[in-house]
Amino acid sequence: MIVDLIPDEDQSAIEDTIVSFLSDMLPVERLRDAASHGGAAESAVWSQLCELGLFGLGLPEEQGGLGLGLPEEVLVARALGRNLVSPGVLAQLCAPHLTSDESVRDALIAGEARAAFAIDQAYVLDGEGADWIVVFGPGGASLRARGELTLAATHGGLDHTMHFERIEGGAGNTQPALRLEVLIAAYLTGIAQAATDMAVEYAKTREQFGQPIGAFQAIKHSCADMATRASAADTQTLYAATVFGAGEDDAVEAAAARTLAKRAAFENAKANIQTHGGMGFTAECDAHLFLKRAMVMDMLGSDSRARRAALTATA
Amino acid sequence: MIVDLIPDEDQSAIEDTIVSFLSDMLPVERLRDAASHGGAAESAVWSQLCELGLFGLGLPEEQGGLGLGLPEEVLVARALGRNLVSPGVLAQLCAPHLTSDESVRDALIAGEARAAFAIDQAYVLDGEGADWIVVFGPGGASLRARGELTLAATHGGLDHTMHFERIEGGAGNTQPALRLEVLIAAYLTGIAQAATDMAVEYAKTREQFGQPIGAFQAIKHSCADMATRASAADTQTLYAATVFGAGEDDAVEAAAARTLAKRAAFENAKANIQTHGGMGFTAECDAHLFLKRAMVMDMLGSDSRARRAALTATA
Amino acid sequence: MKIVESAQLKQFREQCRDWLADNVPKDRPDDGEAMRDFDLAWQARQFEGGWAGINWPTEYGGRGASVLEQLIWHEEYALAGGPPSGCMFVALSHAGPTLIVSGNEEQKSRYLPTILNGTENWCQGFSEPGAGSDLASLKCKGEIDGDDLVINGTKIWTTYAQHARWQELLVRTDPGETRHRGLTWIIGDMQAPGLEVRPIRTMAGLEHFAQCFYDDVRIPLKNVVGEVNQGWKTAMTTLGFERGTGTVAHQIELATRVDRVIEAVKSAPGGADEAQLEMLAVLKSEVMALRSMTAASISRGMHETVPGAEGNIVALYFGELTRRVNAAAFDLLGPHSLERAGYNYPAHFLECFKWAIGGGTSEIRRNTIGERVLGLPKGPKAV
Amino acid sequence: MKIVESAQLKQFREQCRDWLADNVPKDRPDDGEAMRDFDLAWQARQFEGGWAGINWPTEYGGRGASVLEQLIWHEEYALAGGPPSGCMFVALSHAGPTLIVSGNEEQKSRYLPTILNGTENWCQGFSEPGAGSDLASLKCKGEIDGDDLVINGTKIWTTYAQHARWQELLVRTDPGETRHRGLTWIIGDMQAPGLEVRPIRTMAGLEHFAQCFYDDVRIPLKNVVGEVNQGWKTAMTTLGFERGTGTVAHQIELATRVDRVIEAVKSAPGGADEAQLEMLAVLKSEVMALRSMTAASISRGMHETVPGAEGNIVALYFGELTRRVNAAAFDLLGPHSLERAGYNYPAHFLECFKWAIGGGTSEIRRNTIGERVLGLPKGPKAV
Repeated sequence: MIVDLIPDEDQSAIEDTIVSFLSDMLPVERLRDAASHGGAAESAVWSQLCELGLFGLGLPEEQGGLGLGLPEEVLVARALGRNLVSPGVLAQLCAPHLTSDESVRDALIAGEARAAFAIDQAYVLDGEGADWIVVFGPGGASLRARGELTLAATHGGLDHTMHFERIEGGAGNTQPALRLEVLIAAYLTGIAQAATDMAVEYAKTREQFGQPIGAFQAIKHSCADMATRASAADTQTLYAATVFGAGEDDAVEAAAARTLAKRAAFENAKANIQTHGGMGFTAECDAHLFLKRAMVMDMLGSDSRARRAALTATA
Repeated sequence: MIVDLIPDEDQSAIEDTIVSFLSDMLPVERLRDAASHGGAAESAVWSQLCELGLFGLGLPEEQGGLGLGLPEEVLVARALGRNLVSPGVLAQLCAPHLTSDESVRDALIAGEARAAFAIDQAYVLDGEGADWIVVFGPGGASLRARGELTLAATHGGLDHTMHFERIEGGAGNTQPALRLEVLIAAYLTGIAQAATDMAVEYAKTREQFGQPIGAFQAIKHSCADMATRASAADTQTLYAATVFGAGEDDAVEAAAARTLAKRAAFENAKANIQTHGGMGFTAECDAHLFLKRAMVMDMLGSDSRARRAALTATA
Repeated sequence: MKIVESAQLKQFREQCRDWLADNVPKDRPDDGEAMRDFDLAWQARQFEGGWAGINWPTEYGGRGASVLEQLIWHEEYALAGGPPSGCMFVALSHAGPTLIVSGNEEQKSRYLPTILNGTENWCQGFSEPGAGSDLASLKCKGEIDGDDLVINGTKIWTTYAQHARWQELLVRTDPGETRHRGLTWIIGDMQAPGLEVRPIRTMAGLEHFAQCFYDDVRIPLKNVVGEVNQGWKTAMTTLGFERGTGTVAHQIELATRVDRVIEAVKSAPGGADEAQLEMLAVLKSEVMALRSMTAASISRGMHETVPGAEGNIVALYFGELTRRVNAAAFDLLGPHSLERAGYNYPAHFLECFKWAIGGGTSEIRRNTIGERVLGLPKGPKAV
Repeated sequence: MKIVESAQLKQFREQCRDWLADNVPKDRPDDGEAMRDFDLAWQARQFEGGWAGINWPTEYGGRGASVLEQLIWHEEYALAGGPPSGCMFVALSHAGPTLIVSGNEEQKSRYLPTILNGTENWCQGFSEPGAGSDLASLKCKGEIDGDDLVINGTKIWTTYAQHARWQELLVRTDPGETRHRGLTWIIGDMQAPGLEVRPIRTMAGLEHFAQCFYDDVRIPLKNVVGEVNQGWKTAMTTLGFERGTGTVAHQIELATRVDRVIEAVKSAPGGADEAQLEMLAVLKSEVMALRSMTAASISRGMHETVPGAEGNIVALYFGELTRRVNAAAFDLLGPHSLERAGYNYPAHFLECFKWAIGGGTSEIRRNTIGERVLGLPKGPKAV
């Protein structure tokens, strides 16, 4: 299938708007302050976020959406990943697709009702104040009222900038979640890109042995590999989004996007820490935030076994 | 278990003898001449090879051997691998361990009867003139008279310096072949080491951009990784040989040695080709011989599934 | 980001598919004169069918296809099992385009038609021993003597030189200059006296490369393309011509190979091994990424006039991936893949190393990505 | 190549095992003063038991164990779940050995006993901001003023500085010299006025490092170990002391972790996934290789007097492997490993990054292996 993978003017405008908003209101640096953790920074700008009109982006106009599609949502999800925005915002983007109840959908699109993600039978992420939880199970995802779930407090998780609540019980009835898979891949791709940018920037400015460390092949080639991994994940995610629902095998396209995005996010986050040397190992440096977030977000949705089955089913 | 992994004086003497013999009589360069292929070069010096007394090295004196053990055999196998000696010579080292028939054993130790390897249900390697074939099967290995087997000619195989005959049928009764596994690991380790040495030597002498290419981190770090992989494979193979039969789990030790030696041989052979750039891609350069030989030798004995089972059985 | 296959393009696709189904030749010889004859005959047949020079402007006899049409052509070509352009590759993808951009009218009318109709093929003469990936350190010398340039020196890694009629030759004409300066791009005559071509056997056992030795080889000055001592500029102009559509065939072939191994592993006696399937699932996602990266590269080509250095990312990815795919095929298919019979896995595996070595090693590509895509400093300086 | 565990060594092993079984303390705090107190108390207990300074000569109060005995001790220590030496590490493994080799009698008698009995601990003061892996570019300054050296500057990545009593401090005393010349090794007093210690929080959330700021900190010249301006020589003498036995504990801990994950994967509901087992089989073979490499390194130590640069190979291998093992543990154990409860996988995974960064990054180690083990040229020069 012949596709044009370059965003058109309208798509670029949407991306520019969200990128610029996040850069102003939710820069990664906000997470140095514990008061911004657990989705608090996002809650503080919630009304402005809603005004951007993100949450109905991919829904048909007759359902109260903007009538656009997964490509536009993917550009948003990627931007959210780049800025390590609370997964609740991504959940809010996904949630309206998971309900046929008009009033619930309208409330989610308007941002009057709040959504959050849960990792299958494990944790609700940044779920304080959420009304609806996107719960994954083997068959896909479903939207559950927070009140229906049994939740318990925890001592926190790997990513200390997120709020973890333990969840008992499973997903209930689920519906196919391939769209969510592509969006999670986009978020992970954003992490991979941001980690690359951060490493490249540091490699240009940090000097050792009398020159920028980026002049050394060990660092230069590591950066080149980061860019290559990010490019593979990104183009595949954009491709999957662009052909979504148009007759290609969405399950295979989504599984490829997730597989590549996971690896790009993990490897690039690690390489970014390594590029920063000792600094990268400290809590003061933002490098570790990308690794932690990637590891948590990858627990959402499909696991490697499911993706393997999809990728080797149709050969 | 506390071991000393440095060869003692006697062991060093054995190793020095075989290394020096191979360096004089069977240097890798011999394979540039097709007349040396298929074990022909080895046949030409067979009587001198036999005089070195290699083939009874690890057998008890009452069985006509020298009463030494697997450590000494491993040093020999590693040297054979370094010089890409025909697998028939390694088979000759293994074969006496696989028979309880005294006259067969004596003939093999003396080199009056010749042995060769067969890949399970596939090919006999350099088997022209062999009397006995070491045939692998799922349960281990067995020694079969060449005349018992149904063999067919082929158009040659991946490694053009070897002679391939297709073999029909399976291994018959087998006996445990853990000793052979360690020896194959040693041969592969020899390949990994020789490929490292060749790459390092080239990196010191070949100039580009006005300096030896080994000054560049891309090449330098690749060489460091080659040395590290070879070291891991080598020390594990020596360890497995040293503790063999002394109460450790030989199956696990051998599987680890094979797993590491395979990877070291493959990756180092590829890196050696890459280090040589365009030259490495030509038939004139010996670099490719190490890759081809590694790929063929790795088909002998256990496969990754069997090794996986061993390595994860006892945790 | 949208699907762009229009009704018109669909019709073009049908047209390609039909013609290819009827015309694609089978059983290309692996090597030698027979291979050259096969490649030229196939070019002639494409010329007769109106498909020659798919990306060449119509004014020079090409098909003048749009980028999307080129992409469709290459996709259908690969799916139909079309053979590699082989001995015609340099003429079609590099020498011809260079002449179109930088040649004078006489050169264009002399050399372009015989490329398209498959009567004359070309080889490249850029790399030299010792220069390797460092093209700017070329030493092969050209001295002006009357109306001729007299060539002395050697060129190496010349693909199919022993089968070529002409050569795009880059020589140093100003010995006082270094690096990119003082080079001249000239149309070399492979039948000129004083030129000796020695084939190079690759580790796969094939003679796809050669070394050329020039001993007072005289080439008329009218064969200079562009200006004397401005050869680097001439060589660089071709870069904008290739839109990445040419790699589609390699990408589809690689994807097909992964699918074939998946099938083989799944039908193995004793059942599929999940560990092998996992390795293949990752490779499958990577060949899909290669397809998407190629699509993105072509998309960029539709929006930009001069391609950036991003092409190095796709080239690096392909060079490393093809080796992994072929190595995995070996590992997973077991001993029978060792034999040089049927689908010749040994030759395919060994040949594929060229993608991470030829035309810039993976190491050089990583340098280029670091410096030209990411803006990292050159270097390092002495320590 | 032989098994060397004699009856005598077996007896020694029993002795270690018995004492450790009765004495190893549990539940070491992760951080803070409580951790320091725990580490010193454990040192004191080992002193009382006659096990302090296992590798120190008996004339300085150590156990004076042979290399093989040290190895056995560390093996049994790890198998008994002995805690890391933690706040005592620098004193036992670096500062003490340096004093033994290069200190004068007064220094030895003052500082060695309080290390062994666990009353005083040390930290290191080598690395500086901006110097990173480039130790020879140190800038922290020491000026002679009467009987004192006056220190100004800063040191970073000082493990447990906030908990230490003394510091091995390397300062530049000859400002006219560069690189390895003009440095002095001095016993720093962590209670001296003008010294400020700021803890550094790592990405695992722990404060195991600190930065030290020196503002006219006066240290008496009698604290200089070796000679003024010969500090590099003093620092280098310690290298020969460590025989690689100290890493045995890390290696055994890593092997145990792999076994634990294998068990977990095999007992997963729905059965073990062969792809996961394959990944673990490879990791298992790698931790076994780490054991064998350590054994080889110790074997070399029994035959050679000064260790070569080969130690960098083991260090590189360990640094990369520990990260892979911990990452795999995460990936394979599923969501519940995310929580900071029970066995704190998050903290363990994140802390393990230090092995590929601290004390020489993997990149620096590859340089060293290339140059000092393989003999490749330094460089590259400017291009």
